[in-house]
Amino acid sequence: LTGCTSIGSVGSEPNSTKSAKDMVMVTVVKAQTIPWFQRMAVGVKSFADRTGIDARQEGADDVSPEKQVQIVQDLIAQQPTAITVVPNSPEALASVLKQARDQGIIVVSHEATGIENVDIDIEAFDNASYGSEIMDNLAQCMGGTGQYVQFVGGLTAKTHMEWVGAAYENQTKNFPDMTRVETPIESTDDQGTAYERAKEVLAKYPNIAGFQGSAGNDVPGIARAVQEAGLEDQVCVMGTSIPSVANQYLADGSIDKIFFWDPALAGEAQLAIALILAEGGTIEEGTDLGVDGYNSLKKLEGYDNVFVGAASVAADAKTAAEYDF
Amino acid sequence: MVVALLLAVTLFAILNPRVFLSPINLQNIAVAAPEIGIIAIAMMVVMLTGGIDLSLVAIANFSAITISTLHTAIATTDPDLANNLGVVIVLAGIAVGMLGGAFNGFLVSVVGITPILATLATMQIYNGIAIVWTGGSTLYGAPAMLGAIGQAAVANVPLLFIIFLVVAVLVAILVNRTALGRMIQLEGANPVAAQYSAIPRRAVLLKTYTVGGLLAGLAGVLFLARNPTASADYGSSYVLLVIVIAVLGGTNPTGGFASVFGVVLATLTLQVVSSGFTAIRLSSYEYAIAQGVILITVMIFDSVSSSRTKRPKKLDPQLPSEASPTEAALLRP
Amino acid sequence: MAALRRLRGSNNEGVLALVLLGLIVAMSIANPTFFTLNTGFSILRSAIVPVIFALGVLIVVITGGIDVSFAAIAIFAGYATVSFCLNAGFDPGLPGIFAIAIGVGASLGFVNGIVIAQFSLPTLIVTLGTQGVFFGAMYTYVGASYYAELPGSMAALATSNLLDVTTSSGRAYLHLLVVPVLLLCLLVAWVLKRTMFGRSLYAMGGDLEAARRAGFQVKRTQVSVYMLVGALAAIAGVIHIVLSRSANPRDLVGGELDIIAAVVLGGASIFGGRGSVVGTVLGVLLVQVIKNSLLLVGVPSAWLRTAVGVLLVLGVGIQAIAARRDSRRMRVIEDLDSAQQHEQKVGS
Amino acid sequence: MTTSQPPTPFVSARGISKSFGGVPALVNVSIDLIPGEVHCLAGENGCGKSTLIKIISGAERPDSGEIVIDGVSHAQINAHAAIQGGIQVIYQDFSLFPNLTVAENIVLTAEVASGRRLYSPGSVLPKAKAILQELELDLDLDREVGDLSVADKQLTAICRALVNDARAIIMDEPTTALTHTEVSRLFALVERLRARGVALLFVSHKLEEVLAVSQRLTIMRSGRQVVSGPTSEFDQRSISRHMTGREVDESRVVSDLDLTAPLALEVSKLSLAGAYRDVSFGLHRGEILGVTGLLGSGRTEIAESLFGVTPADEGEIRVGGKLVPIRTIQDAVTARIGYVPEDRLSQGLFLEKSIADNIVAASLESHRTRWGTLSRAGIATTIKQYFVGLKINAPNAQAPVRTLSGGNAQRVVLAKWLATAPTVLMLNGPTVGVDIGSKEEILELLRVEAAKGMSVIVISDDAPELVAACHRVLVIKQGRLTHTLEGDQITVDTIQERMSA
Ligand SMILES: Nc1ncnc2c1ncn2[C@@H]1O[C@H](COP(=O)(O)OP(=O)(O)OP(=O)(O)O)[C@@H](O)[C@H]1O
Ligand SMILES: Nc1ncnc2c1ncn2[C@@H]1O[C@H](COP(=O)(O)OP(=O)(O)OP(=O)(O)O)[C@@H](O)[C@H]1O
Ligand SMILES: [Mg+2]
Ligand SMILES: [Mg+2]
Repeated sequence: LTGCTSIGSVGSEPNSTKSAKDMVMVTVVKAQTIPWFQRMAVGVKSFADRTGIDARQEGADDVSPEKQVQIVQDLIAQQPTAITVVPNSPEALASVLKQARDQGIIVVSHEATGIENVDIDIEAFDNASYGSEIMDNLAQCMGGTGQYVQFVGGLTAKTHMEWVGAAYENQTKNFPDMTRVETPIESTDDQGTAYERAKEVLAKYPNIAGFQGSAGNDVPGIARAVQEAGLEDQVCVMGTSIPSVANQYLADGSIDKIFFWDPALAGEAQLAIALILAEGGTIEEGTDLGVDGYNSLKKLEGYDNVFVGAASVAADAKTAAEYDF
Repeated sequence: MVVALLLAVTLFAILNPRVFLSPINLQNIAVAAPEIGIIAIAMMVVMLTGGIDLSLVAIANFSAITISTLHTAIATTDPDLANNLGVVIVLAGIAVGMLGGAFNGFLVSVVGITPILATLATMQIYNGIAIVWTGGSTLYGAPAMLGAIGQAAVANVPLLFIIFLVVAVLVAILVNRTALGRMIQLEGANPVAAQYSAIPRRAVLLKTYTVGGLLAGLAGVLFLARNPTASADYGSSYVLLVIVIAVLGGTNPTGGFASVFGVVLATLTLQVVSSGFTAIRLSSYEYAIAQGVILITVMIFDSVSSSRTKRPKKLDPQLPSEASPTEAALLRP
Repeated sequence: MAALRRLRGSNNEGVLALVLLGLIVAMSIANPTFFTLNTGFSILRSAIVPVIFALGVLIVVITGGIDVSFAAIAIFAGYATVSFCLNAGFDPGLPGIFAIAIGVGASLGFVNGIVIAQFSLPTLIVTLGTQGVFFGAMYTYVGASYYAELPGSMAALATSNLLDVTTSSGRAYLHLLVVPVLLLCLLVAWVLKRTMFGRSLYAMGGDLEAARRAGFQVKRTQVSVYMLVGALAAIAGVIHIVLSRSANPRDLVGGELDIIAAVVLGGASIFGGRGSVVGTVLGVLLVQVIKNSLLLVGVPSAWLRTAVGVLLVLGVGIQAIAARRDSRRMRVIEDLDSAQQHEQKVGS
Repeated sequence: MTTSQPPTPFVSARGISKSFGGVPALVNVSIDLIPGEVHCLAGENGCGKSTLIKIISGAERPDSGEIVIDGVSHAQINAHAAIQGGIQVIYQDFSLFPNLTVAENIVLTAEVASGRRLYSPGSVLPKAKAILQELELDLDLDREVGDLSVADKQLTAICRALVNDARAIIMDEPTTALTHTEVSRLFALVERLRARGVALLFVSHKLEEVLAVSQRLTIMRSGRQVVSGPTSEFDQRSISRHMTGREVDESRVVSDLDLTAPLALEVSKLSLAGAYRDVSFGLHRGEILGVTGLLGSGRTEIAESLFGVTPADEGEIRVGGKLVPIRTIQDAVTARIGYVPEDRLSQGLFLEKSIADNIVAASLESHRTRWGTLSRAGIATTIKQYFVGLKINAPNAQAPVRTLSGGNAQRVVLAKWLATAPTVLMLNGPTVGVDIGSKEEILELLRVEAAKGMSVIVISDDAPELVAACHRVLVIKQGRLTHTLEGDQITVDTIQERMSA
């Protein structure tokens, strides 16, 4: 068939090496409406100020994969130098990222280990060891014994499932006296839902001693339930969150420890990688991005384009107060 | 709607011609429109009876998951067989969609549950089963044929878009040129009079929702064609958006009136506005505002202009014209 | 017979109450922990915000409309108020906060009302449009950041309980805010039953043109209805923020359909003209019981969504079948009655 | 009493014109409502009577002209102002609230007009009871209006207009669904109101009513005022002439019935609990059979059972000699039974759909092509056949049925059933609210179809109509078939006597 063509075969022009002034980079996040990514925008802005590159952040108004696909797809037409992306669903993005790369656009991803069709995926840390670390802390807090549950933002949220998976594995191996009493519970990344579910758990398991949260909204929601039941000291609550959200609960002990990495730095790191690639450089074991926590990248085993930093932070009431986000 | 589409295209073409008019952008619009457009058409068909179907997106995902699972199951033993059976697997997915639609139809017509409630519930059910089935993770894998369809284009027009147009024409024929289509319209226009006109209400509703499910199943196939992955949660923002599109396209929310052609135009318009907004660097919040403003403006415009000119055209009374404007528009070359 | 009919209620409230009761019994059997004060209070607390929303939705549904913008209005009003107070650095106290929020909510409702009444547009579609507008406007013009600290008066209210009971199964709290919600329910019920405004809503839902011809100020009433819904939503928005002890602009939006489902479950007709506060409250409670106790009675968390859907189908299915059988039976009975009456009349 | 100068009207409409989408519905119409006088408005379907009434009551806006109330001129008024000014209307479509009780429907308008803010069910009930007593009606005040029969709805609408101390009462065809007992009660009340000095405007297609009740008469044709004057100057014949512009004949015209013709329909021992019992009759091919009875006698239920709406509990139905169980409407239609329902607007028509769509609504299956699609040519032929054949008066077949007047709308319903080529066609109140000219044409149409072999059942309490068209008339009383009138027995007097005896 003579008329047959294929998508993406139209109008691509090679992306010749440009100077920083001519470069355009866009960071596409899960949703602009989440505090986490509002913090990331700070990093993007500081990167732009620092380098003079036209870097900006885009994202939908909620965490739907299809909206993100749409945004990336629309961006391709603008021919930016690079797109960095924090995917809602790495799988759903794969084919549109391929189109972007076919157009000569550099693609860097974050929080998406194993994603296809990107130049580099940069992680703040290794998901498995992060999940495992949370469990070490939780187990220590619980004295290595008792019942606990795990919350995830969504049962379809890949990283969350990896964290709780690694944590569970760690627990079964190293803390046999602890028992996970439910399969991971879905909070839909909503504090209210996390709160309701936590209350159910408290009612159903009067002896519950630990909660592990994954989405930023999980631990504050859980903490409210724990606080109301007056169990701040009996129950250990730990998981990912950011200091500004968790501070008030850390203060009274309803949250015991939070784990996070600075989204602003992660944002900057993604763009720094894009810049290196755009200038013709490569990313290797030990590369220094000039961003705190990403001073010596490590290559993640089993993947050829995933690099991890050492940017995870664990904070209790005292240390969390030192952060301004 | 034609006016709105032209207006949108002109506006963005002027504001940022380099990006907006680039072939790749136009092609992107044509690739993104079909999946949502087909769901919107499904919504339109259901709204024609005065109903609504909130479970369409869930059905589409269900269909995609079915196809992906079947494919993977066969491919692990015999990859060639899986690709050879591609058509069968895809049909199985569409059949699952029809089944989902038929269950909606059963709840609405036989049990007698208000459509908005019945499909709100089935949305959760289909969605929930999909989550249990997939364990929440995203499934990879689809018949190679689908990937090929997703990538193919005829004279730079993506095949997906052509499929969309073909589906639109078929549905237009169904709605305007078949007994079932007319019955669907009449049922929506006045259910009591439909009953007294011996229109088999139950059968009509059952078939309507089944057609809706079939189209949603087809949308699921398009999901896979665009991207060979299936998940329970894809497209949740489409649930309400397709209502907006259907109504923008001239569907009467109380039933009885709709235009497939209008829905196609409305899909394209929103797609154009969305990529136009990205092209001129406006945020997604501003797009949310724009979408609402467009919807309301079009509705106001329609209501004002129709109250001024609501008059049957003076045709020759001896020769009652049969073709509705929709048909005429669709049949025009 | 008549007594039975009265018990069942004009909108099948009785059937609903039975379904709710049956569910509670079933859940208590599945897990005795369910049947505790703790769970009861906790479900009541979780119903606070939905009930207020549902009252607003009920009012609209009675007039024959549907509103899906109330959640956007609620969060807009609540969040804007908190944001204003925090940025201006002053705490106007609870009455002040509610007053500001209600003002904002009613203004947004006014936008809905004026568009709907002036151009006689379908309400679902208009509010679907304004929902996006309000939501986008909040992010674009009010702000997007998460406030972890609330103005002092709100923070204090957050932890105020009406009852604090220590039982064998632990401490049970009944939040203070159930009181204003109860008052709101009584107020709305009174307005619907005992004021001309309330009756005009039913009349409009029955037949809009007939209402116009009967001299009701149809447009004015429509505008008032949407302002009222806006105000109720604003109250719910503030209460939601108080209860969650943080102001998150992403909250609430997305749960609209569940509320509408609860209201229709409560016997309100989606076509207008029917609905009661009692039914609505029962509907909300039923949905809350379903949503917030499945885990407790042992449904695996992966199955939660499915279970909610199945129970919803059962709930509305029973309602629908009861309503239909009922209408069939009633017809025949009334026919007999009238035939007898006729006989008497002719005989006399 | 010095009656040298004409009495001052309470309400006048002066020089009213109104057009819908460019089609004039009223052209320069003027009318006076004088206290203590009944003014009748007569004219064919669609001549603009209801439109004029809606303009006076503020439900529609005139294009030009003025409404004068108590000497104060208004370019237009709204419904609220009209009611407060003391104008009450019984609309042709009743304009009741189906979801509210009879009591509420009766009192709500008055409560609105009074400007009260609170509503107390207890205090309004006596008002509703009082009006029921005055009219000697027994309506169940607690029942929802939506569950009522058409007749009871009409009675409710009448009560509502009368419960107010109105100074002008406008009645748009208030008697269409009433039997003559109820009509005479209404007329007695009209006399009392008149004596009280109320100004009345009355619309009816039943000319004997017009002559009986009114003092002044205005006749309209095609939106124009043809003649106005004291009723005493008119008789039925002259009214018909003014209305139609030609001579109208309402005498009995029936063909000889071939009693050896096979029975098209046999009904034996049909019963439905609470509605009717032991009904048996036969219907010959080509026969027009009248079925009459008082309100609530069960005649509508019998028809609806034959049509499968409410299937009978017991008994047999044979069509063309074959036993057919009729459980659903589809069964009835398969057996080639058609039914023109009582409530034309809600049961018979798709108001927003075009005339064309309505005509083919019941015969879609028979317009199928081999491909499963609809045959466009076949449909066009059918539509043309009936649109032209039934003289449906509209700009074209694409006009929405909503814009049609009563008589034309009824022709559309008829067309819908004729298009299914039924062997038995049942019509419930076929000429309710239909003007003289159209009525004659519709009856003629039935005669023609009957002559071609269709069997017709006409359910009606309009005795002259039954006399004019029916071969036999069945009288139903309290659910039982009490009399079968044939040949010379069929006169207006016998029918009315047997109905109420
Ligand atoms: N179908 C219609 N076609 C044309 N005009 C109409 C129609 N219905 C109403 N109107 C006119 O629109 C105007 C406003 O209508 P409506 O009766 O809703 O107002 P209202 O609520 O009575 O107003 P107000 O509050 O000013 O008294 C009135 O003047 C009325 O005559
Ligand atoms: N809302 C409307 N839109 C368009 N045309 C209308 C409308 N209402 C009435 N008409 C047209 O105006 C004309 C007058 O109608 P109207 O209802 O006043 O007649 P009528 O004399 O009351 O007839 P009938 O005796 O059948 O009740 C008719 O031709 C009708 O089709
Ligand atoms: Mg603790
Ligand atoms: Mg009329």
